[in-house]
Amino acid sequence: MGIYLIGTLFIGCALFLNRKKGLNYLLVTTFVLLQWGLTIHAWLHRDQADWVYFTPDALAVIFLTTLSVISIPAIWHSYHYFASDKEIPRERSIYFAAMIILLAALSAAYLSNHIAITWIFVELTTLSASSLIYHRRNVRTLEGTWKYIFVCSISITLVFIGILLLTVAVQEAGFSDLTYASLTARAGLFNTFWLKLAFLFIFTGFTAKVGLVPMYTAGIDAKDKAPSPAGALFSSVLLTVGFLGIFRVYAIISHTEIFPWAGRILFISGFLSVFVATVYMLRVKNFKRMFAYSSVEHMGLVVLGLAAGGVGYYAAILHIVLHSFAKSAMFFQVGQVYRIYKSKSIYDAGDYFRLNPAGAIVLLFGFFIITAMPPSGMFISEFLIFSALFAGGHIWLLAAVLLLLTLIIWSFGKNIFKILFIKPVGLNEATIQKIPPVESISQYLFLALVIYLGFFPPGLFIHLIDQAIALLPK
Amino acid sequence: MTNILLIFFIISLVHMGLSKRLNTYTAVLAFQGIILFGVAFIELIQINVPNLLFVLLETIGFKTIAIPWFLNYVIRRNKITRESDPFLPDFLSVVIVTTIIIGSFLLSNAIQDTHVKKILFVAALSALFTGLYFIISRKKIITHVMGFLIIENGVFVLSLAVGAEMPLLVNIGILLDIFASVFLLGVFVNKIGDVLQEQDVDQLRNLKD
Amino acid sequence: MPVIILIATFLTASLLILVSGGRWKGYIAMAAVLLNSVMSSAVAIRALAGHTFEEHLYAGPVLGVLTIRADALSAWFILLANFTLLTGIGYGIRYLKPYEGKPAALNGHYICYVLNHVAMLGIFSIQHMLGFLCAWEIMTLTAFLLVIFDHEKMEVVKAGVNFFIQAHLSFTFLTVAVIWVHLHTGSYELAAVSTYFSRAHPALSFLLFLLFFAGFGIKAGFVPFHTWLPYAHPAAPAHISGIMSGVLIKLGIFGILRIILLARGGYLLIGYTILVVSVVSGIYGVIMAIVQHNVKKLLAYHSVENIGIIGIGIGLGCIGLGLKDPVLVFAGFGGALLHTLNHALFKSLLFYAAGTVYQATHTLDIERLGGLVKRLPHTAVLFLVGSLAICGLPPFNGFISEFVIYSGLFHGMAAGGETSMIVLLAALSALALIGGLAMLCFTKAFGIIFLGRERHPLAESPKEVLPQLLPCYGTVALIVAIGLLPQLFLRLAAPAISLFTGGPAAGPPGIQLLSTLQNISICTLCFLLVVLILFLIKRKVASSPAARSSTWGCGYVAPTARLQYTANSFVRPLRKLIRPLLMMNKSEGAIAGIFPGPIHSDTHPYDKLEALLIDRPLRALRRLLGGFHFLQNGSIPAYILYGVGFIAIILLIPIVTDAVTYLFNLFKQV
Amino acid sequence: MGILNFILIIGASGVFPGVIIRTKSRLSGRKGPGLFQPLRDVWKLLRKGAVYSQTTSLIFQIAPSIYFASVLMAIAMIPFGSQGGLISFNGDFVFFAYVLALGKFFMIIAALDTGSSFEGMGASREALYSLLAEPAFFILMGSFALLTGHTSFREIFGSLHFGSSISYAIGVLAAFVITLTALIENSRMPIDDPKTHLELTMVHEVMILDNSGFDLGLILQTGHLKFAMYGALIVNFFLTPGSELYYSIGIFIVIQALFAVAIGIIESFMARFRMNHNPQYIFTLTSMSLLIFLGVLLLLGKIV
Repeated sequence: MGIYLIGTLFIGCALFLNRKKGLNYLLVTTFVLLQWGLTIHAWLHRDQADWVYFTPDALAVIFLTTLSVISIPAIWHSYHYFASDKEIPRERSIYFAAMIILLAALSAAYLSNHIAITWIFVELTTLSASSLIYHRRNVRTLEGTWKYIFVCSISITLVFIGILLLTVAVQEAGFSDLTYASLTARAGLFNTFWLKLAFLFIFTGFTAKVGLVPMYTAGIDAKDKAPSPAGALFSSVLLTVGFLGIFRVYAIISHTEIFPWAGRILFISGFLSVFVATVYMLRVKNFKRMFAYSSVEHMGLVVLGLAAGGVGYYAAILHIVLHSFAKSAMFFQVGQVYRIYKSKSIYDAGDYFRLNPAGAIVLLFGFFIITAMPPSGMFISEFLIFSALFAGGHIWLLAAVLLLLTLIIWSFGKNIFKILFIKPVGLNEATIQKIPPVESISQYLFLALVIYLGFFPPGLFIHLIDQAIALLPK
Repeated sequence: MTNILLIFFIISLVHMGLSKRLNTYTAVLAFQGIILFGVAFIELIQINVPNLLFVLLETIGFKTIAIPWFLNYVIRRNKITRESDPFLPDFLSVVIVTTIIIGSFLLSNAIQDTHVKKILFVAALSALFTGLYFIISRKKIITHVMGFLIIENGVFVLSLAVGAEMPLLVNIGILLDIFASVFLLGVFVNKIGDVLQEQDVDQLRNLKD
Repeated sequence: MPVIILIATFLTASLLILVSGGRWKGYIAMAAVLLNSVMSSAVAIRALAGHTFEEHLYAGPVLGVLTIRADALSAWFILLANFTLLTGIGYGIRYLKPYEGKPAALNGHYICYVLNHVAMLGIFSIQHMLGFLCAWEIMTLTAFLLVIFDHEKMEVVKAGVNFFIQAHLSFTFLTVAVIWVHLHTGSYELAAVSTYFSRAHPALSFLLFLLFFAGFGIKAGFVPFHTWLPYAHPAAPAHISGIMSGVLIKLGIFGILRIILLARGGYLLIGYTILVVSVVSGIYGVIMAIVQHNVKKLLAYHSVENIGIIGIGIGLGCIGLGLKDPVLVFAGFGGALLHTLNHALFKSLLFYAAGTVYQATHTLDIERLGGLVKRLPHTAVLFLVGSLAICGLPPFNGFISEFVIYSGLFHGMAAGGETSMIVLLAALSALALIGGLAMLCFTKAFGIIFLGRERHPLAESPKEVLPQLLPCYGTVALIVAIGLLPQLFLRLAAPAISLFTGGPAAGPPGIQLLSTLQNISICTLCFLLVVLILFLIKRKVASSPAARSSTWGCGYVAPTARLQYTANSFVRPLRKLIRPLLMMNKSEGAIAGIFPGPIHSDTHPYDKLEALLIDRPLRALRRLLGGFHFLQNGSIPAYILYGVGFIAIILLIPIVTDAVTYLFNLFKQV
Repeated sequence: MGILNFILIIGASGVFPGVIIRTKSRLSGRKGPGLFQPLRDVWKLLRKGAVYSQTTSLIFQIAPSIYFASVLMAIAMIPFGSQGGLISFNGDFVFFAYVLALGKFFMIIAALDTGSSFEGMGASREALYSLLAEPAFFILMGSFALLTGHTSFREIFGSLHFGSSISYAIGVLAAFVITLTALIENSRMPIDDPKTHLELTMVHEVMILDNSGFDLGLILQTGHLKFAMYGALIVNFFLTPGSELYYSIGIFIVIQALFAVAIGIIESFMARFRMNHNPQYIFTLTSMSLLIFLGVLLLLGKIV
């Protein structure tokens, strides 16, 4: 772990300092190796504290692996991203430095077993993410960055307040240890008043990362404005870190009598997220933002699953993992679309099927996968979430959610098919750059992976998830 | 002693509420830094030396000197007009700040809890909400940063109030994060200043659906 | 094992299609479909002979072991699907010849076609509900891709999306139903449905049935779930419209029949429900069909009507089950199954013919066509046969199924109690009315399209090619065969029907009905004989050779093609009668001046139910959601406020509720 | 046995139109042509050569024969009291109705085949009226099926027995319904005036403007056959089962004659309805047959 962090720091600085292309990519590759080293290490030393504050437990391992898998194509596509249009060495080096710091911060946040440490690294993700968003230096990205960093800072402060309130509870109970393990173990002893406050603040704070109502707002701009490989990271692994934070606190709460109350909060937030997603899916004409909103919708579903309990826990984690893969694939593809049309507006895009068949097929199947139509693996997770809701007796909620989802799919589909099939007005075919099908391979792999994990999950995977949700009451 | 300091602290909040000028704000922030140092010193007198040094660093070195200076630099660099033009008239804002303070007083009274120190709690909450109020009510971007800083002060006081003792390492991490975030905020204020003429949040309302 | 082969065939076929050259793709796909059909048909025929096919397939830890079972019911539908898909691709290869320039589109199309076939077979045979859902959705998605083949056109994609979303709606209904069943039985097997039905409270099980019915009904196109049909069919290529109308909507029928098989009791209520819905569908469908000017739209609405007729049969059968009257059951389900087959045959035939017309004239607007019988004699014959069949006129197959349903209805009149009596009478008169309306509709369609003089001159003289005609004539052969020898086909369907009656393959009611059909086939044969004799007589008697002259214009000697009676005016009297049911958007220029110039006037029929049940609610919903557009308003203070507000509200809610309850109690004490 | 009935109807069809015409001319104080004049006309036409419009296709030439054949088939199913017609099976009246419809279908498209505006008009009306008349017949038969518990002409009429007053009412109503149906199907007076000279107001006549020679003859003869056929149907209401043959034949002749005379009288004393009133009038058939249905329910004591 230590090696990892220090190594990352070193590589980051090195990247920041020198501008040579070859050297940059060399450093990045070494980082990837480091990342995988960490992952394997985590696999080998499950549940063994490392450097006091880091314990790779089941959930952490799942997310860490997801991260490591996604990081490779992310960097690869960044390479193509730079190759495709003019690259300024300085920007590139900053970009990569920020990216690997982001990845490292995420990994650390996954692994940390101490709530404050999690906080530190989550804050770090905000900072590194902001410089990724600002990569294209213009007014709009500046605005997006500003919003993201500011809203996230506030939200992270809220989380900190929550942690302080939690410590009140802890100290009243006569302890001072803030590791998740001890918190979970002693949850029953804490004063519920403080716990309530703490949970509320922490939850609200983390919604900014997960992209849930109430603080989903800045995340949309971030995903929109960041380069699409970074956008892929934001809408996949950056969400999971927020989810992780919420999940851990929820696990603590679940051993107290305010559990139902917390569940109700999740229900409210989840449903509102789906609702808001619907509102804007029907409205947005910028396809990158559209995907961002679809993430909001999916996170809403995940939280609903978490709140519904029962099989919903399993479904929630499965769903968020699958969503990470599917959505990052979509964002990689969106990058290609943008390269073709030089615009994110649905009105300018169109007839993609002819211009880039390989990519078009990704877009098409990705759409089917994202909207959880069989044979999408997400169908399984959504199905389980729905049955959890049904079993929980939230039938009206389920009906409402299904209605909203139908609306989402409707407008989502309209836009996607517009991009794929309808000829756009005033598109100058001469200027279009050909995109080699090779660049779509990663998406194919990811989509296939989603199906595989959904329908043929390896036993280890299931086992891990079960272990992760073992913290929660059945 | 603590109480007096905290009363000063709260008064400073009120003063911030009614003052118009940005450099007054920075001054007040510095002043708050000193107060916080005092409070922290009194509260944490019994704790070990490294922690003390750390607190000293944080309050004096960081809250009192570094940030105000940095803010002034930003203001000067971007030639930000001195007025903090709020959405609401100052009189109203004073009233609101006062109500916030009273409200937080009542709120913390509502908590029947022996563990937390009430007065600190009051200060913390009022700082928190005042900061939020600043962010919501002021037009200038720089004032948003200031609001954020007030919140941070509030959080600091809160941590004193709950007497949360974090391991040193953690503390440092937190401090660094806050510093970095403030720094980044400042940097971006500069950048915004480069691209936009007058620093108005209404300039930053293009990203919407 | 066959399942593996099916999938293998699909994979190899798609591979070959991808690599092969433009003109071979179609034949490869055809070969694949043929292979799959042969294999599945073999299974199906064995199943009809009484050897139910069954095999188990491990499909991963989530789905577990899939049971693939093909009983007589599945077999019937499998055979139907195979035949239609074969003719479909046989016709389609020629139809898609002009598109050979676009290999990508062709690849997608043919691969989807094969996959669609496989998925359909899966739907008929998979017994695991999750697996069923997957097959169902794969079928839908492929069908959607097939529909939007001609995707340069905006309206095609629009129609595609319409189909897509409604299909997804049906999928959602089914999903909820499956969740429901699984929750109460803990099993994903289809059999679990019946265990639930046998356990649960009648009201609940009826509710569940309604869920299933909604899900399958959307696919089948029962009113009011029919609105996607009139868009999807015109948008799709002719052969796809053919298989959609022939097979795809029958999947809904299959599902409903399956559920009825699994349902335990409560049949009377189910029967009445289905019957009422079907009667409405039948009449509404044909009425809407009459006012259409677009051939394919017209045919699409006729699918709604025929689904209604099938539904009447099913409802009748259910009532029979409720009344424990084997004759009724046999007639009802027998009629339904037969009509399913018949409709698949003549509707696909009609769509193919319409496709040929479109190829020849590049328009589907009836008003612009005319006199095609001289240009496309074969197509005219095909369309005529189709029309006669769809109107249920002897000696064609449509009559047979309708006759079976009729006899069931009459029997039921004699057998049932008051309620059933009145409902059945309603169904009876509805069926009669439908027959009459259909006749009006198809005299119009055939007469205006093929007869008279050409209303608009054709650019190039079209030609009919044998490979395109062959599958059509194959269909015709089957149509006539059923018309002349119905008893054979009813006997073929008997095993499937006996699943419902629960008796032997053809019990006493079956025997009786078979003998009746025997008579009918005799009658039809004599009828044909009489016609033949008359021709001979005519040959003999008509001494002097026939002279040719122009049509008698009642004294007017310079008739032009535009003087002919138009489709619009042909149906005008009826339209006037049923005005309240319709929604005719008429645009007409005003007459101005003493010598008014030419005035253009045209009418666009619009589906009133669609306006009421879909457009309006959707608009309302969008308005509601539109009210929340202020959320993402781009101002940071607002964003911060959301967070703080959220916390505040969550904190305040309990306080407020406490206060309210306190006050409430306070006032209660007073 | 059925063959006799068949022959009787054919024979009646020879005289029937003559009787009508004779009645009408008598009532309008003319002497009128001989009873067999219409038959002679048909015979003459049958031997004449035909003229076909260039617009027309094969449809136009085959339609009349199919029309004729369809009616022949229908006649073959008309029972004769308890003895069935040539053909009889369960639900034969469904076949009866549909085979007639087949003939009509062809006449309609034949009319459209000429591409004339007038004939299209007639075709449209014909289609509309027949579809409006359709349900009535089925409801009627349905009620009788309900009443007797049988589903074929022969059995139904075989087991029809009038006892109570309601049953007589039903019988009369039914006879009336069938009479009206006959008028509509043959497009006689209140619906359509065969003697009119303005094509715009014709229904049946305008459809066959272009037919000539053999075809026209067939069509005319088919009309006559139809009359006789419906007459025979009515006769069946009055044939009490189990009576001797000569007796029934007598009844047959008398009733057919009365039917013809009645039509003659109607035609000479009624004016044709306005075209746009016809639908309402035709629809009354349905309501009447519903009345019959209710009567049957009463009879069976299903409703009290």
